Amino acid sequence: MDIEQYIKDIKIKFPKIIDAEVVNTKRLMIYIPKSSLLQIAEYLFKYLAYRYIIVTAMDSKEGYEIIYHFSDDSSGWIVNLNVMLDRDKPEIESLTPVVYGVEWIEREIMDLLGITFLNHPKPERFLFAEDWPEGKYPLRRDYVEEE
Amino acid sequence: MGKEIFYFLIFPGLLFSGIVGGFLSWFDRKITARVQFRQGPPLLQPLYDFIKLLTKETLIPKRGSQLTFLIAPILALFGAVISSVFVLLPLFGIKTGFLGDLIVIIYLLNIPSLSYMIGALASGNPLAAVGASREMKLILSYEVPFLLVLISIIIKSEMSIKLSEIIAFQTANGAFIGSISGVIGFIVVLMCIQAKLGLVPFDMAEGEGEICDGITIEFSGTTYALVTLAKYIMLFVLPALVVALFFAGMNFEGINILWSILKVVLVVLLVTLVRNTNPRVRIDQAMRFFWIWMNLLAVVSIILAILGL
Amino acid sequence: MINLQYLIFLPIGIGIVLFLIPEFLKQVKGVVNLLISIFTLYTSILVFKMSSGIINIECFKFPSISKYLIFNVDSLSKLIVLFIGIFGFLFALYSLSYITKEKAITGYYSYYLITLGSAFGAVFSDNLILFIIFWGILGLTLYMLIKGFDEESSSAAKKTFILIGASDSILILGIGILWKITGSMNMSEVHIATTGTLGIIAFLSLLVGSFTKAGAMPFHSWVPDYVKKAPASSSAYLPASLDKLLGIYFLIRICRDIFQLTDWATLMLLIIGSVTIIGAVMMALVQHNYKKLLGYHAVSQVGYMITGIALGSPLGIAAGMFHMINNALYKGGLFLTAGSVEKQTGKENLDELGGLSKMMPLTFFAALIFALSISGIPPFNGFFSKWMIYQGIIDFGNGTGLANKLWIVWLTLAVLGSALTLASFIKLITGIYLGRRNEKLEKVKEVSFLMWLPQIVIAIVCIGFGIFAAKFVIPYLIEPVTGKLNYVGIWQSQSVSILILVSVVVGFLIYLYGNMKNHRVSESFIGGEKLQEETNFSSLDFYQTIKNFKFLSFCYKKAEKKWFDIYEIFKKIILWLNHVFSDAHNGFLPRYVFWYIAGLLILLIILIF
Amino acid sequence: MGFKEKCFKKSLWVFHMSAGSCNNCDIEILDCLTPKFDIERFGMKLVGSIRHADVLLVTGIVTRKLLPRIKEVYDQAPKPIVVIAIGACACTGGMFKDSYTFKGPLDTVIPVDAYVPGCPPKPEAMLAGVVKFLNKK
Amino acid sequence: MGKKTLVPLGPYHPLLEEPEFFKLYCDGEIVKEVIWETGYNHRGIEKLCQSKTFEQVFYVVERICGICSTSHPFAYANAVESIPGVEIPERAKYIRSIVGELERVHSHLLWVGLAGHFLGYNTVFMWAWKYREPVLDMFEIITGNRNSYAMFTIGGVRRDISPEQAAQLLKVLDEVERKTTLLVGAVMDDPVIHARLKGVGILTAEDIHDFGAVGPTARASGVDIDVRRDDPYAAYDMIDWKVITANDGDVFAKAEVRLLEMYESISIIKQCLEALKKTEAGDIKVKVKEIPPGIGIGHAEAPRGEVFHFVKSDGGNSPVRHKIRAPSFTCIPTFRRSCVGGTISDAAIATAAVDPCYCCTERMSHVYDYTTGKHIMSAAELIKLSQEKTKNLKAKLKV
Repeated sequence: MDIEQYIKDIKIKFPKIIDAEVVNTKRLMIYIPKSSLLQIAEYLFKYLAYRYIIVTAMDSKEGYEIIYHFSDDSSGWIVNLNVMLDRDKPEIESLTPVVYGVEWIEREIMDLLGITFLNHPKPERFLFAEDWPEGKYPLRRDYVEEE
Repeated sequence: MGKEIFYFLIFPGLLFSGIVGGFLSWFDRKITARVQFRQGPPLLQPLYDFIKLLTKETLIPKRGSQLTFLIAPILALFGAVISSVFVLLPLFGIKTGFLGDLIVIIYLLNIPSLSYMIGALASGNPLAAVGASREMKLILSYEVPFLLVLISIIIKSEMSIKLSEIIAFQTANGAFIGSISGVIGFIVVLMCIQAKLGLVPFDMAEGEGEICDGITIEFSGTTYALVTLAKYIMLFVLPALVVALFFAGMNFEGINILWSILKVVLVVLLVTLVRNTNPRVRIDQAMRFFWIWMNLLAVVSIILAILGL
Repeated sequence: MINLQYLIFLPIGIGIVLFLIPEFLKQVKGVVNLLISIFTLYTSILVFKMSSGIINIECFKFPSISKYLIFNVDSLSKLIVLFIGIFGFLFALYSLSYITKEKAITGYYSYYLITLGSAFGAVFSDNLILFIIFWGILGLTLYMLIKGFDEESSSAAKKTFILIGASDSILILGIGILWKITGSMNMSEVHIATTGTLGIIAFLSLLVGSFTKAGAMPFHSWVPDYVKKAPASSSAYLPASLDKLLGIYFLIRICRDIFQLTDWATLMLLIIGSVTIIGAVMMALVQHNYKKLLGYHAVSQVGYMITGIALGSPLGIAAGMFHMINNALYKGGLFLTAGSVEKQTGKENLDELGGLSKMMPLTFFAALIFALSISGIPPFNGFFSKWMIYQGIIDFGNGTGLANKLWIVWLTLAVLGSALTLASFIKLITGIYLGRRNEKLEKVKEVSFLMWLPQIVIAIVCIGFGIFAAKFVIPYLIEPVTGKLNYVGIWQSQSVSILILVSVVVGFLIYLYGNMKNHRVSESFIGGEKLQEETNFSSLDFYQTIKNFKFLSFCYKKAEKKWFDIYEIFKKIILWLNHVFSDAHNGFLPRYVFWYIAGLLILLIILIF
Repeated sequence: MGFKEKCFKKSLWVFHMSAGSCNNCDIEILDCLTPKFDIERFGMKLVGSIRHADVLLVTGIVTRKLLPRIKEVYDQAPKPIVVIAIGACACTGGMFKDSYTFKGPLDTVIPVDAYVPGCPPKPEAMLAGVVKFLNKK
Repeated sequence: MGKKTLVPLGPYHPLLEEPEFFKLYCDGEIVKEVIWETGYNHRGIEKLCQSKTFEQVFYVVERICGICSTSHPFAYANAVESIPGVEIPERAKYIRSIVGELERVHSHLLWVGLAGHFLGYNTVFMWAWKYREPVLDMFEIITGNRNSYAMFTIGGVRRDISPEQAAQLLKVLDEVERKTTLLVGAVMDDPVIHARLKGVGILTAEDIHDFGAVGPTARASGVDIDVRRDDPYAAYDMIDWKVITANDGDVFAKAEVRLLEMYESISIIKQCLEALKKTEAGDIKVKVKEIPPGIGIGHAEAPRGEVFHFVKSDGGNSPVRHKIRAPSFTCIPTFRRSCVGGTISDAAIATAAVDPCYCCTERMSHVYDYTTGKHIMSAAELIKLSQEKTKNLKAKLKV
């Protein structure tokens, strides 16, 4: 996989891409705005038939960061889509209509980080017990243990 | 009446067949362990299990019919014991007026299964209900081949439906296992008693990995002790019935005692081996197996029996 | 012979008088009904003790009528009458509190009494014309005893009426041919073989009459529809008990007295019997409505009786008769329990019920006994009669005919039918009484004394008939009809019943010895999850696996489309014919004149030749 | 020691319950059944329903979601029942004791009769634990 | 009636080692819909791990799952070592591969046994687990523990394999290979097993892509993926081996893939042992002073499929964010396609067919930290602590 060419191509195809960089050996990170997530993900997952791996969400200094990991198994490259969310209004379109398998991890992120996924088919509690208090998200930096 | 009660409670009923059944259950477990390169339980294990269960606390399900739940194990025990009496009396050659014919025995042998079902359904547990429905479907499937084999036996013994006469006929003319139809019938009956005993591959009513012991899931303590005892007895009665039907019964003169015991042990051994070399099948597969293949074999056995083979 | 007149004409007369009493005095009517039925019960016992013989009742004024009033009091009719009397009384008792305002059918008690009288009349009549009159009245009252309040029930009533009516007309045809062959209208004087075209047609026509009344396949289809819609007391009264008694009574008359069965007739009867057993019970297995389920069983059990009677041996006929009596007992009882459940809960489907055993213990006890009886579980009465039938079949196998050679088939199907019956009753008992208790049904109460008493009485009779069958019941009731019986096998119901008691005692002793004192009530174990309310394996789903088999699912689909329903088949044919003949109508006079003349010509040709 | 107690000790039926474990202890419990260890020698066997159990082997930390379920299952068990905490997690909470879903250790939830520590304890250790407990009793 | 009945499977169910809850909505025996309730095993490691150093995280991820207790450290090592770009010594690479493949053998044998157990075929269960014992013993010899090995460290491995151990290992492998052949013959040719497993729980390649399923689950459906080949790590590009695939996608194909993979693993270990002789003993570790800021993404092929670790470092002592994706997380959801339409019995084995590991699925350790660490106890200390506590309790309870 000629990575220079690849980055060039994808930037032409999706002009909204903010940046794309090789972060490590065989790891590509593409920074995208949240509005173009569905298109790019569909392109990667459906057109290029990349394998969906997982979604990582974290509470970083700039805001809530969500990274969608896709794998190109023919070359061993892992392509990551990085979306930065506003800390005040953590909302993003759900990827479930495109990638069926995302449903669970999105629910988990909802539980752990309190990010809202719009149009999620089943936005219910996933991991936590029934008596877990509402509005407590253990992965947020401002989380404090109860008691 | 006293004689009947003696037959029922002491010999060859509750006490005797319970002890022998317990022994056979130990034998079954020991052979299983041996097949699996293990050592297996000690000889008195069935007794320990039984006594322990007797002394445990009994839990009664909240959302079911409690009296029915408690009576069901007793009826199961009754079914097992009464069929043991009717099978063993002719088998041991005890001459008495207290008898039942083959049709009666078929019906009595179903009483334990029926009682488990009613008990399971009375418990109100959904998994038990799944188990009970499977048990019922299993009865539907093995009933016909079992009956067909019995019919072939009836034909071979010249239309006699009394066990003692069938044994006498065999003693005079050679055991039925010696003929082709006998061998085929024996195979069918072996499968049927496997299903009747609820052992792998036909243990879907209890399917531990699927429905947590299914039909017996709610029995605990004393109730489960009775269920266990009924199972021990069934493990003796059914092989004994097979011995009576195919191996010319038992004979208690001199060295023949050894042979007589060996016959029962052999049937139990076969049952155990089948159990240990097969996975559990699905209920629809089991039904298809009995409805098509076993019935076919049984019909072949009947035809051969009519032809005198 | 005053008893006979009382038995037959008193109920009919009182029934007609009851029409005059206004409907709102329902309780008065009920009490009158009960009194009359007690009287008829008493009289029928008197009749049972009477000596047998042909009785011609003199009607003073009209000698021409008197010649038709010929009654045959023999051991068979006496037995049937005794049981009609018993059931008439028990169901009258039950009706008293069951038939309330919302269940009201106009003139319920009038029809009840007319039915009772006609049933006595039909059983005693020796003259075939008299017989067909009573028989016809029974068909009519059957129709009147269903409440036609909505479309479904009206269509069920219509279906019943048409099927019964059509079969009655075929019956009249048969009687006519019989008269043509023998020149006699009295049953006791007729005895011919089922040979020759006319003889066969007569035999078949009479069979159709008896089969439709009893509800054997393929004339069964009115039974399930009827019982689904009719009040339970009507269902218990007619399709479950009286119609069975009458239909099978007539079948015995046909097979034993009027005709002499040849080989093919036996074979045919056995095939019909077996098909009825299996076909109906397979349908029962997948029903959702418990009354309809019972209706299919009412059909299925007829198969056993037909099988027994077709065997022709004393043992077979005795078995058929005993099964008829037993069936009338437990099936009537089952309908009563179903009626009680329906009255107390208002639910008709199995999946809406569950766990009623706690709230309705007496009804549950009775229903359990009936269910075990009908499934042929020793030591109840159903087992004894089935056991007799099996023995009859094995004995029958010694014969030489084609039907005899196929004894294995009949035996296997009969036993399979019994297992399937057990399966569907497990479903019924679970669906209504056992299983998980439905929260909505917590407030359900046991039915009133007048309603549970008949159930319990019948249940105790079921147990008693099972235990003392060989010792008392068969010798006193059945053997006068058939002669002494020789059993092939052995079944000691009394000793075994005592042993059941012994084992229950021993069982409770074991419970006492064990840790039963420390029992504890706990939620059922479903893996620790707190979902007790939601988790429930509905009894409806029990036999889905069976339904999923390819061949069977094909049959069930066809059955759902009513392929096996003779009424629907004929309806379709007639509609099709209508369609064909509608072309003949164009509204012009010459065309009609032409048809008219053509018809006359054809008639003329037929008459000439 | 009466005969009844002897029977109880000779016929221990084991129900295995995981309270949020890492699978290691669970697998090692299953390992006890296998030819190398063969607990059936001592009359023990693994049962599928809590109603038949005499011994409750609990592994893992007690997670928040499982807490009510564990109590429920313990309540449904016929008494007397021996509860044995298997592994460091069940005994103390192990390295997960600071987790926000940790509600244990087990002995704060249900009464525990014996502890078999280790991460995971070897099958031999489990057998030794059970046997030692029974001998003391 | 259209009303479906709920048959509960779990949370405490003999089918499941871990607490898990399947709601099977059934029409008779036929499963119409499955709903999975989860989170029972969720232990939320991140709060507890706030103060773990990069080195200590190894022991945490090891306890994500007891069965794949090498795979997670493997992927974590790949991720962490990629941040500074450390090249570990060749000998360490081989040792890592040996441990990884040995684990695959034991895990697959374990699955075969459990599958037999679920099918009621206890003989297979006993046999498979009997043959698995020598493998566990080998682990004990090589690493010091039967299950949680603590073998890996940043920049290499912690223990060397001596020539004697290697010889012993070879002997055990020969034995296991022989016994496996026996087992494969017994399992693969049994008509009843065929009847029970073939055509059950079928997953198409499309389903696999939709869910992102990996490992034997994917390979059994003809999806030819294997991280060891696609993105080689450790010693996998230095030896000769092939990826096993099957096309049917049913439970039987999954069993077949697993059984055949065992042979491959054994062959890989043998080659590694051969290669070990050529490298210098003791050269098993390079020193890694600190982890610079950056993102490390590592994956490794566990017995159940690809394990994925995402590590973000800010140059401190601990990861800022550590995201773990266990293979089961994408494999388990496939029951939505594989169980529906089958019977309850099929559902039991179809869910077991992906070799689900609920611990892995729910662990989802999220490790992030800005502050540097306080002292964390090691596993050995934990054991000591628990023993002490037991002693105390015993004293208190006077037993």
